[in-house]
Amino acid sequence: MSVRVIDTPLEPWREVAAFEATQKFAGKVGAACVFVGTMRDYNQDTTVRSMVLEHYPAMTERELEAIGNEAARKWTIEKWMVVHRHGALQPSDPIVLVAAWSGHREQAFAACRYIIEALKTRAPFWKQEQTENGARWVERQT
Amino acid sequence: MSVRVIDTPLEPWREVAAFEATQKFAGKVGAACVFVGTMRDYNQDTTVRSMVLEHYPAMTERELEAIGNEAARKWTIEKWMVVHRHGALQPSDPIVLVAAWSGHREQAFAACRYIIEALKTRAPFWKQEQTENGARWVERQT
Amino acid sequence: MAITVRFFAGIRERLGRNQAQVDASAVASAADVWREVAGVPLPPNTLIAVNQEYAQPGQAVRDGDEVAFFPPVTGGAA
Amino acid sequence: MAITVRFFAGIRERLGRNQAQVDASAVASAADVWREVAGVPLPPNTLIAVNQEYAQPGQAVRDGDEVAFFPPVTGGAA
Repeated sequence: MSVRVIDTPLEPWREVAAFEATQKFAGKVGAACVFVGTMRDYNQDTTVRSMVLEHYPAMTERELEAIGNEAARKWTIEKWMVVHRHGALQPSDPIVLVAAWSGHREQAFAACRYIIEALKTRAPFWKQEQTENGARWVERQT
Repeated sequence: MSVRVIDTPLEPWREVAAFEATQKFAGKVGAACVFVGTMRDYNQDTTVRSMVLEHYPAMTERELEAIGNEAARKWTIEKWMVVHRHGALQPSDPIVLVAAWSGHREQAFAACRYIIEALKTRAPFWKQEQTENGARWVERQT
Repeated sequence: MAITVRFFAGIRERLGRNQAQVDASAVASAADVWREVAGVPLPPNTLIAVNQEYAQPGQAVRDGDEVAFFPPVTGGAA
Repeated sequence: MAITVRFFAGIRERLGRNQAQVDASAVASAADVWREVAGVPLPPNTLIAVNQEYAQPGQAVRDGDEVAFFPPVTGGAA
Protein backbone atom coordinates (compact mmCIF):
# COMPACT_ATOMS: atom_id res chain seq x y z
CA MET A 1 0.00 0.00 0.00
CA SER A 2 2.76 2.36 1.00
CA VAL A 3 6.44 1.42 1.18
CA ARG A 4 9.26 3.87 1.65
CA VAL A 5 12.96 3.28 2.25
CA ILE A 6 14.64 6.48 3.36
CA ASP A 7 18.08 7.66 4.43
CA THR A 8 16.83 10.68 6.32
CA PRO A 9 15.60 10.70 9.95
CA LEU A 10 12.40 8.70 10.39
CA GLU A 11 9.74 10.58 12.35
CA PRO A 12 7.25 7.77 12.87
CA TRP A 13 4.32 9.63 14.42
CA ARG A 14 4.51 12.36 11.83
CA GLU A 15 4.61 9.68 9.11
CA VAL A 16 1.50 7.97 10.45
CA ALA A 17 -0.40 11.23 10.85
CA ALA A 18 0.56 12.33 7.33
CA PHE A 19 -0.49 8.98 5.86
CA GLU A 20 -3.85 9.05 7.62
CA ALA A 21 -4.44 12.59 6.37
CA THR A 22 -4.22 11.32 2.78
CA GLN A 23 -6.69 8.49 3.35
CA LYS A 24 -10.45 8.41 3.14
CA PHE A 25 -11.11 5.85 5.84
CA ALA A 26 -14.59 7.36 6.18
CA GLY A 27 -15.59 5.64 9.40
CA LYS A 28 -14.75 2.13 8.14
CA VAL A 29 -11.61 1.90 10.26
CA GLY A 30 -12.00 1.08 13.92
CA ALA A 31 -8.45 0.11 14.74
CA ALA A 32 -4.87 1.04 13.94
CA CYS A 33 -1.86 -0.90 15.15
CA VAL A 34 1.55 0.71 14.78
CA PHE A 35 4.96 -0.75 15.51
CA VAL A 36 8.11 1.35 15.68
CA GLY A 37 11.55 -0.18 16.05
CA THR A 38 14.30 2.09 17.32
CA MET A 39 18.04 1.66 17.61
CA ARG A 40 19.22 0.58 21.03
CA ASP A 41 22.57 1.53 22.50
CA TYR A 42 23.31 -2.10 23.33
CA ASN A 43 23.13 -5.47 21.61
CA GLN A 44 24.19 -8.81 23.04
CA ASP A 45 25.67 -7.13 26.13
CA THR A 46 27.87 -4.79 24.12
CA THR A 47 27.56 -1.03 23.87
CA VAL A 48 26.71 0.10 20.34
CA ARG A 49 27.81 3.60 19.37
CA SER A 50 26.35 3.85 15.91
CA MET A 51 25.14 1.69 13.07
CA VAL A 52 25.09 1.56 9.30
CA LEU A 53 22.13 -0.12 7.62
CA GLU A 54 22.99 -1.48 4.20
CA HIS A 55 20.22 -2.62 1.87
CA TYR A 56 19.56 -3.93 -1.62
CA PRO A 57 17.71 -1.17 -3.45
CA ALA A 58 14.85 -2.34 -5.67
CA MET A 59 14.69 -5.73 -3.97
CA THR A 60 13.96 -4.08 -0.63
CA GLU A 61 10.92 -2.25 -1.91
CA ARG A 62 9.74 -5.27 -3.85
CA GLU A 63 10.00 -7.57 -0.85
CA LEU A 64 8.28 -5.10 1.49
CA GLU A 65 5.44 -4.71 -1.01
CA ALA A 66 5.10 -8.48 -1.21
CA ILE A 67 5.02 -8.81 2.59
CA GLY A 68 2.40 -6.10 3.00
CA ASN A 69 0.25 -7.60 0.28
CA GLU A 70 0.46 -11.00 1.96
CA ALA A 71 -0.74 -9.42 5.20
CA ALA A 72 -3.62 -7.79 3.35
CA ARG A 73 -4.64 -11.19 1.95
CA LYS A 74 -4.36 -12.98 5.28
CA TRP A 75 -6.28 -10.40 7.30
CA THR A 76 -9.03 -7.91 6.67
CA ILE A 77 -7.19 -4.63 6.67
CA GLU A 78 -7.98 -1.36 4.96
CA LYS A 79 -4.47 0.00 4.64
CA TRP A 80 -0.91 -0.74 5.65
CA MET A 81 2.36 1.12 5.48
CA VAL A 82 6.04 0.45 6.03
CA VAL A 83 8.84 2.99 6.29
CA HIS A 84 12.39 1.73 6.82
CA ARG A 85 15.63 3.63 7.32
CA HIS A 86 18.93 2.85 5.71
CA GLY A 87 22.31 4.53 6.06
CA ALA A 88 23.92 5.81 9.25
CA LEU A 89 21.96 5.70 12.51
CA GLN A 90 22.57 6.74 16.11
CA PRO A 91 21.12 5.13 19.25
CA SER A 92 17.45 5.95 19.76
CA ASP A 93 16.94 6.71 16.06
CA PRO A 94 13.80 5.06 14.70
CA ILE A 95 14.66 2.30 12.22
CA VAL A 96 11.32 0.99 11.04
CA LEU A 97 7.65 1.87 11.14
CA VAL A 98 4.88 -0.63 10.39
CA ALA A 99 1.20 0.33 10.54
CA ALA A 100 -2.04 -1.48 9.73
CA TRP A 101 -5.59 -0.13 9.74
CA SER A 102 -8.64 -2.35 10.01
CA GLY A 103 -12.27 -2.47 11.04
CA HIS A 104 -11.30 -4.71 13.96
CA ARG A 105 -8.41 -4.68 16.37
CA GLU A 106 -7.50 -8.38 16.08
CA GLN A 107 -6.92 -7.91 12.37
CA ALA A 108 -4.87 -4.76 12.84
CA PHE A 109 -2.64 -6.37 15.49
CA ALA A 110 -2.16 -9.57 13.50
CA ALA A 111 -1.33 -7.81 10.24
CA CYS A 112 1.11 -5.41 11.89
CA ARG A 113 2.84 -8.26 13.68
CA TYR A 114 3.01 -10.35 10.53
CA ILE A 115 4.64 -7.56 8.58
CA ILE A 116 7.39 -6.84 11.11
CA GLU A 117 8.17 -10.53 11.59
CA ALA A 118 8.34 -11.21 7.84
CA LEU A 119 10.37 -8.06 7.31
CA LYS A 120 13.01 -9.26 9.75
CA THR A 121 13.56 -12.52 7.88
CA ARG A 122 13.07 -11.38 4.29
CA ALA A 123 13.69 -7.68 3.69
CA PRO A 124 17.30 -7.33 2.47
CA PHE A 125 18.78 -5.06 5.14
CA TRP A 126 22.02 -5.66 7.02
CA LYS A 127 23.10 -3.91 10.18
CA GLN A 128 26.71 -3.14 10.87
CA GLU A 129 27.27 -1.94 14.42
CA GLN A 130 30.12 0.24 15.60
CA THR A 131 31.11 -0.99 19.06
CA GLU A 132 34.00 -0.31 21.41
CA ASN A 133 35.77 -3.22 19.75
CA GLY A 134 35.25 -1.98 16.20
CA ALA A 135 32.67 -2.71 13.54
CA ARG A 136 30.69 -5.94 13.41
CA TRP A 137 27.91 -7.27 11.24
CA VAL A 138 24.84 -8.15 13.24
CA GLU A 139 24.05 -11.87 13.17
CA ARG A 140 20.49 -12.81 12.60
CA GLN A 141 18.40 -13.29 15.72
CA THR A 142 14.76 -13.90 16.37
CA MET B 1 2.59 5.23 33.96
CA SER B 2 0.41 7.72 32.16
CA VAL B 3 -3.38 7.62 32.13
CA ARG B 4 -5.57 10.40 30.83
CA VAL B 5 -9.32 10.52 30.31
CA ILE B 6 -10.26 13.51 28.18
CA ASP B 7 -13.37 15.06 26.67
CA THR B 8 -11.52 16.97 23.96
CA PRO B 9 -10.45 15.57 20.57
CA LEU B 10 -7.82 12.85 20.90
CA GLU B 11 -4.88 13.34 18.56
CA PRO B 12 -3.14 10.03 19.03
CA TRP B 13 0.10 10.56 17.10
CA ARG B 14 0.63 13.93 18.70
CA GLU B 15 0.02 12.34 22.12
CA VAL B 16 2.59 9.63 21.48
CA ALA B 17 5.18 12.06 20.16
CA ALA B 18 4.63 14.39 23.12
CA PHE B 19 4.94 11.52 25.59
CA GLU B 20 8.16 10.27 24.02
CA ALA B 21 9.59 13.79 24.15
CA THR B 22 9.21 13.78 27.94
CA GLN B 23 10.94 10.42 28.36
CA LYS B 24 14.59 9.54 28.73
CA PHE B 25 14.52 6.20 26.98
CA ALA B 26 18.25 6.69 26.31
CA GLY B 27 18.70 3.87 23.84
CA LYS B 28 17.12 1.23 26.09
CA VAL B 29 13.94 1.06 24.05
CA GLY B 30 14.00 -0.94 20.86
CA ALA B 31 10.28 -1.25 20.23
CA ALA B 32 7.05 0.68 20.57
CA CYS B 33 3.62 -0.78 19.91
CA VAL B 34 0.69 1.60 19.64
CA PHE B 35 -2.98 0.83 19.27
CA VAL B 36 -5.57 3.43 18.34
CA GLY B 37 -9.28 2.71 18.34
CA THR B 38 -11.47 5.03 16.32
CA MET B 39 -15.22 5.40 16.02
CA ARG B 40 -16.73 3.61 13.06
CA ASP B 41 -19.82 4.81 11.23
CA TYR B 42 -21.42 1.37 11.55
CA ASN B 43 -21.95 -1.24 14.23
CA GLN B 44 -23.84 -4.51 13.88
CA ASP B 45 -25.00 -3.58 10.37
CA THR B 46 -26.51 -0.27 11.45
CA THR B 47 -25.30 3.19 10.54
CA VAL B 48 -24.11 5.13 13.55
CA ARG B 49 -24.31 8.92 13.35
CA SER B 50 -22.72 9.88 16.63
CA MET B 51 -21.93 8.51 20.04
CA VAL B 52 -21.78 9.55 23.67
CA LEU B 53 -19.24 7.85 25.90
CA GLU B 54 -20.26 7.86 29.54
CA HIS B 55 -17.75 6.89 32.20
CA TYR B 56 -17.29 6.62 35.95
CA PRO B 57 -14.77 9.29 36.90
CA ALA B 58 -12.21 8.24 39.49
CA MET B 59 -12.90 4.56 38.94
CA THR B 60 -11.92 4.85 35.27
CA GLU B 61 -8.48 6.24 36.03
CA ARG B 62 -7.97 3.79 38.87
CA GLU B 63 -8.86 0.80 36.73
CA LEU B 64 -6.71 1.95 33.81
CA GLU B 65 -3.76 2.43 36.17
CA ALA B 66 -4.31 -1.07 37.53
CA ILE B 67 -4.43 -2.57 34.04
CA GLY B 68 -1.27 -0.80 32.91
CA ASN B 69 0.58 -1.84 36.04
CA GLU B 70 -0.48 -5.44 35.49
CA ALA B 71 0.93 -5.29 31.97
CA ALA B 72 4.18 -3.88 33.33
CA ARG B 73 4.43 -6.80 35.76
CA LYS B 74 3.61 -9.43 33.14
CA TRP B 75 6.00 -8.11 30.48
CA THR B 76 9.28 -6.26 30.42
CA ILE B 77 8.26 -2.80 29.33
CA GLU B 78 9.86 0.55 29.97
CA LYS B 79 6.76 2.71 29.71
CA TRP B 80 3.10 2.54 28.86
CA MET B 81 0.36 5.07 28.30
CA VAL B 82 -3.41 5.13 27.86
CA VAL B 83 -5.54 8.05 26.71
CA HIS B 84 -9.31 7.53 26.47
CA ARG B 85 -12.01 9.87 25.28
CA HIS B 86 -15.37 10.43 26.91
CA GLY B 87 -18.28 12.66 25.93
CA ALA B 88 -19.66 13.21 22.43
CA LEU B 89 -17.90 11.64 19.45
CA GLN B 90 -18.37 11.60 15.68
CA PRO B 91 -17.45 8.81 13.26
CA SER B 92 -13.70 8.56 12.67
CA ASP B 93 -12.91 10.29 15.96
CA PRO B 94 -10.18 8.47 17.89
CA ILE B 95 -11.58 6.90 21.07
CA VAL B 96 -8.60 5.30 22.72
CA LEU B 97 -4.83 5.23 22.50
CA VAL B 98 -2.68 2.53 24.09
CA ALA B 99 1.11 2.49 23.80
CA ALA B 100 3.87 0.33 25.25
CA TRP B 101 7.62 0.76 24.96
CA SER B 102 10.06 -2.09 25.49
CA GLY B 103 13.54 -3.36 24.69
CA HIS B 104 11.95 -6.11 22.58
CA ARG B 105 9.07 -6.16 20.16
CA GLU B 106 7.35 -9.27 21.57
CA GLN B 107 7.03 -7.55 24.93
CA ALA B 108 5.75 -4.32 23.41
CA PHE B 109 3.11 -6.10 21.32
CA ALA B 110 1.97 -8.33 24.18
CA ALA B 111 1.70 -5.50 26.69
CA CYS B 112 -0.18 -3.23 24.30
CA ARG B 113 -2.58 -6.01 23.41
CA TYR B 114 -3.13 -6.92 27.04
CA ILE B 115 -3.99 -3.35 27.98
CA ILE B 116 -6.59 -2.84 25.24
CA GLU B 117 -8.21 -6.22 25.90
CA ALA B 118 -8.40 -5.65 29.67
CA LEU B 119 -9.62 -2.09 29.12
CA LYS B 120 -12.55 -3.36 27.07
CA THR B 121 -13.77 -5.65 29.83
CA ARG B 122 -12.91 -3.60 32.92
CA ALA B 123 -12.63 0.14 32.32
CA PRO B 124 -16.03 1.69 33.22
CA PHE B 125 -17.03 3.30 29.92
CA TRP B 126 -20.38 2.91 28.19
CA LYS B 127 -21.15 3.79 24.61
CA GLN B 128 -24.51 5.11 23.57
CA GLU B 129 -24.90 5.25 19.81
CA GLN B 130 -27.20 7.54 17.89
CA THR B 131 -28.59 5.57 14.94
CA GLU B 132 -31.32 6.12 12.39
CA ASN B 133 -33.65 4.37 14.81
CA GLY B 134 -32.72 6.48 17.81
CA ALA B 135 -30.28 6.05 20.66
CA ARG B 136 -29.11 2.66 21.88
CA TRP B 137 -26.64 1.45 24.47
CA VAL B 138 -23.95 -0.69 22.96
CA GLU B 139 -24.03 -4.27 24.20
CA ARG B 140 -20.75 -5.80 25.16
CA GLN B 141 -18.99 -7.71 22.42
CA THR B 142 -15.60 -9.33 22.14
CA MET C 1 -22.95 9.56 57.35
CA ALA C 2 -24.48 7.33 54.73
CA ILE C 3 -23.66 5.16 51.78
CA THR C 4 -23.58 6.91 48.40
CA VAL C 5 -25.04 4.86 45.58
CA ARG C 6 -24.27 5.59 41.91
CA PHE C 7 -25.88 4.30 38.73
CA PHE C 8 -24.47 4.44 35.21
CA ALA C 9 -25.55 4.04 31.61
CA GLY C 10 -28.61 1.81 31.03
CA ILE C 11 -29.15 1.25 34.73
CA ARG C 12 -29.07 4.97 35.39
CA GLU C 13 -31.67 5.44 32.65
CA ARG C 14 -33.89 2.61 33.85
CA LEU C 15 -33.91 3.91 37.43
CA GLY C 16 -34.32 7.51 36.30
CA ARG C 17 -31.54 8.80 38.54
CA ASN C 18 -27.79 8.69 38.78
CA GLN C 19 -27.35 8.74 42.53
CA ALA C 20 -28.95 7.82 45.84
CA GLN C 21 -28.14 7.76 49.53
CA VAL C 22 -28.74 4.81 51.86
CA ASP C 23 -28.61 4.74 55.63
CA ALA C 24 -25.68 2.46 56.38
CA SER C 25 -27.50 0.86 59.29
CA ALA C 26 -30.11 -0.56 56.89
CA VAL C 27 -27.69 -2.58 54.77
CA ALA C 28 -24.89 -5.10 55.22
CA SER C 29 -23.85 -5.92 51.66
CA ALA C 30 -23.75 -4.39 48.18
CA ALA C 31 -26.77 -6.54 47.27
CA ASP C 32 -28.64 -5.06 50.23
CA VAL C 33 -27.87 -1.60 48.91
CA TRP C 34 -29.46 -2.44 45.56
CA ARG C 35 -32.57 -3.86 47.20
CA GLU C 36 -32.89 -0.79 49.39
CA VAL C 37 -32.72 1.77 46.57
CA ALA C 38 -33.82 0.13 43.32
CA GLY C 39 -37.23 -1.43 43.82
CA VAL C 40 -36.49 -3.92 41.01
CA PRO C 41 -34.33 -7.06 40.92
CA LEU C 42 -30.65 -6.57 40.09
CA PRO C 43 -30.46 -7.01 36.28
CA PRO C 44 -28.38 -9.99 35.18
CA ASN C 45 -24.74 -9.20 34.42
CA THR C 46 -24.84 -6.00 36.43
CA LEU C 47 -21.39 -4.99 37.63
CA ILE C 48 -20.83 -3.67 41.12
CA ALA C 49 -18.07 -1.47 42.45
CA VAL C 50 -17.45 -0.53 46.05
CA ASN C 51 -15.24 2.52 46.47
CA GLN C 52 -14.31 2.37 42.76
CA GLU C 53 -13.19 -1.23 42.87
CA TYR C 54 -15.06 -4.19 41.43
CA ALA C 55 -16.95 -6.14 44.07
CA GLN C 56 -19.27 -9.11 44.45
CA PRO C 57 -22.90 -8.69 45.57
CA GLY C 58 -22.06 -10.13 48.97
CA GLN C 59 -19.32 -7.66 49.73
CA ALA C 60 -19.78 -5.90 53.05
CA VAL C 61 -20.43 -2.16 52.94
CA ARG C 62 -20.30 0.47 55.62
CA ASP C 63 -20.81 4.09 56.39
CA GLY C 64 -19.04 6.37 53.93
CA ASP C 65 -18.71 3.81 51.16
CA GLU C 66 -19.57 4.54 47.55
CA VAL C 67 -21.40 1.69 45.86
CA ALA C 68 -21.93 1.73 42.09
CA PHE C 69 -24.11 -0.40 39.80
CA PHE C 70 -23.60 -0.49 36.05
CA PRO C 71 -23.98 -2.66 32.95
CA PRO C 72 -21.08 -4.50 31.31
CA VAL C 73 -18.61 -1.92 30.06
CA THR C 74 -18.18 -1.03 26.40
CA GLY C 75 -15.19 1.27 26.16
CA GLY C 76 -12.17 0.86 23.95
CA ALA C 77 -12.45 0.15 20.29
CA ALA C 78 -13.77 -2.16 17.63
CA MET D 1 24.91 -9.23 -22.66
CA ALA D 2 25.99 -10.75 -19.42
CA ILE D 3 24.77 -11.65 -15.96
CA THR D 4 25.24 -8.98 -13.31
CA VAL D 5 26.28 -10.32 -9.91
CA ARG D 6 25.85 -8.34 -6.72
CA PHE D 7 27.24 -8.91 -3.23
CA PHE D 8 26.06 -7.37 0.01
CA ALA D 9 27.16 -6.89 3.59
CA GLY D 10 29.64 -9.45 4.95
CA ILE D 11 29.89 -11.25 1.63
CA ARG D 12 30.66 -8.00 -0.16
CA GLU D 13 33.40 -7.32 2.38
CA ARG D 14 34.86 -10.83 2.18
CA LEU D 15 35.04 -10.74 -1.60
CA GLY D 16 36.31 -7.16 -1.63
CA ARG D 17 33.82 -6.04 -4.27
CA ASN D 18 30.14 -5.33 -4.57
CA GLN D 19 29.57 -6.33 -8.16
CA ALA D 20 30.79 -8.59 -10.97
CA GLN D 21 29.84 -9.60 -14.49
CA VAL D 22 29.64 -13.16 -15.76
CA ASP D 23 29.35 -14.38 -19.33
CA ALA D 24 25.94 -16.03 -19.45
CA SER D 25 27.23 -18.83 -21.67
CA ALA D 26 29.53 -20.00 -18.85
CA VAL D 27 26.79 -20.65 -16.28
CA ALA D 28 23.46 -22.44 -16.03
CA SER D 29 22.40 -21.87 -12.42
CA ALA D 30 22.79 -19.37 -9.58
CA ALA D 31 25.27 -21.77 -7.97
CA ASP D 32 27.32 -21.76 -11.16
CA VAL D 33 27.42 -17.97 -11.00
CA TRP D 34 28.90 -18.09 -7.51
CA ARG D 35 31.54 -20.63 -8.55
CA GLU D 36 32.45 -18.54 -11.54
CA VAL D 37 33.01 -15.29 -9.67
CA ALA D 38 33.82 -16.03 -6.05
CA GLY D 39 36.77 -18.42 -5.90
CA VAL D 40 35.57 -19.67 -2.48
CA PRO D 41 32.74 -22.01 -1.50
CA LEU D 42 29.32 -20.46 -0.98
CA PRO D 43 29.19 -19.65 2.75
CA PRO D 44 26.52 -21.58 4.66
CA ASN D 45 23.18 -19.75 5.01
CA THR D 46 23.96 -17.43 2.12
CA LEU D 47 20.78 -16.10 0.54
CA ILE D 48 20.40 -15.83 -3.19
CA ALA D 49 18.17 -13.58 -5.25
CA VAL D 50 17.64 -13.67 -8.99
CA ASN D 51 16.20 -10.47 -10.40
CA GLN D 52 15.43 -9.25 -6.88
CA GLU D 53 13.49 -12.35 -5.90
CA TYR D 54 14.65 -15.07 -3.54
CA ALA D 55 15.92 -18.12 -5.39
CA GLN D 56 17.49 -21.51 -4.73
CA PRO D 57 21.07 -22.31 -5.80
CA GLY D 58 19.77 -24.51 -8.60
CA GLN D 59 17.65 -21.81 -10.19
CA ALA D 60 18.39 -21.35 -13.89
CA VAL D 61 19.89 -18.01 -14.91
CA ARG D 62 20.25 -16.38 -18.28
CA ASP D 63 21.58 -13.41 -20.13
CA GLY D 64 20.48 -10.13 -18.55
CA ASP D 65 19.68 -11.56 -15.14
CA GLU D 66 20.82 -9.96 -11.92
CA VAL D 67 22.01 -12.51 -9.34
CA ALA D 68 22.70 -11.42 -5.77
CA PHE D 69 24.39 -13.17 -2.85
CA PHE D 70 24.04 -11.98 0.70
CA PRO D 71 24.01 -13.10 4.36
CA PRO D 72 20.84 -13.61 6.40
CA VAL D 73 19.09 -10.26 6.69
CA THR D 74 19.03 -8.21 9.88
CA GLY D 75 16.65 -5.32 9.29
CA GLY D 76 13.70 -4.33 11.40
CA ALA D 77 13.95 -3.87 15.11
CA ALA D 78 14.79 -5.48 18.42
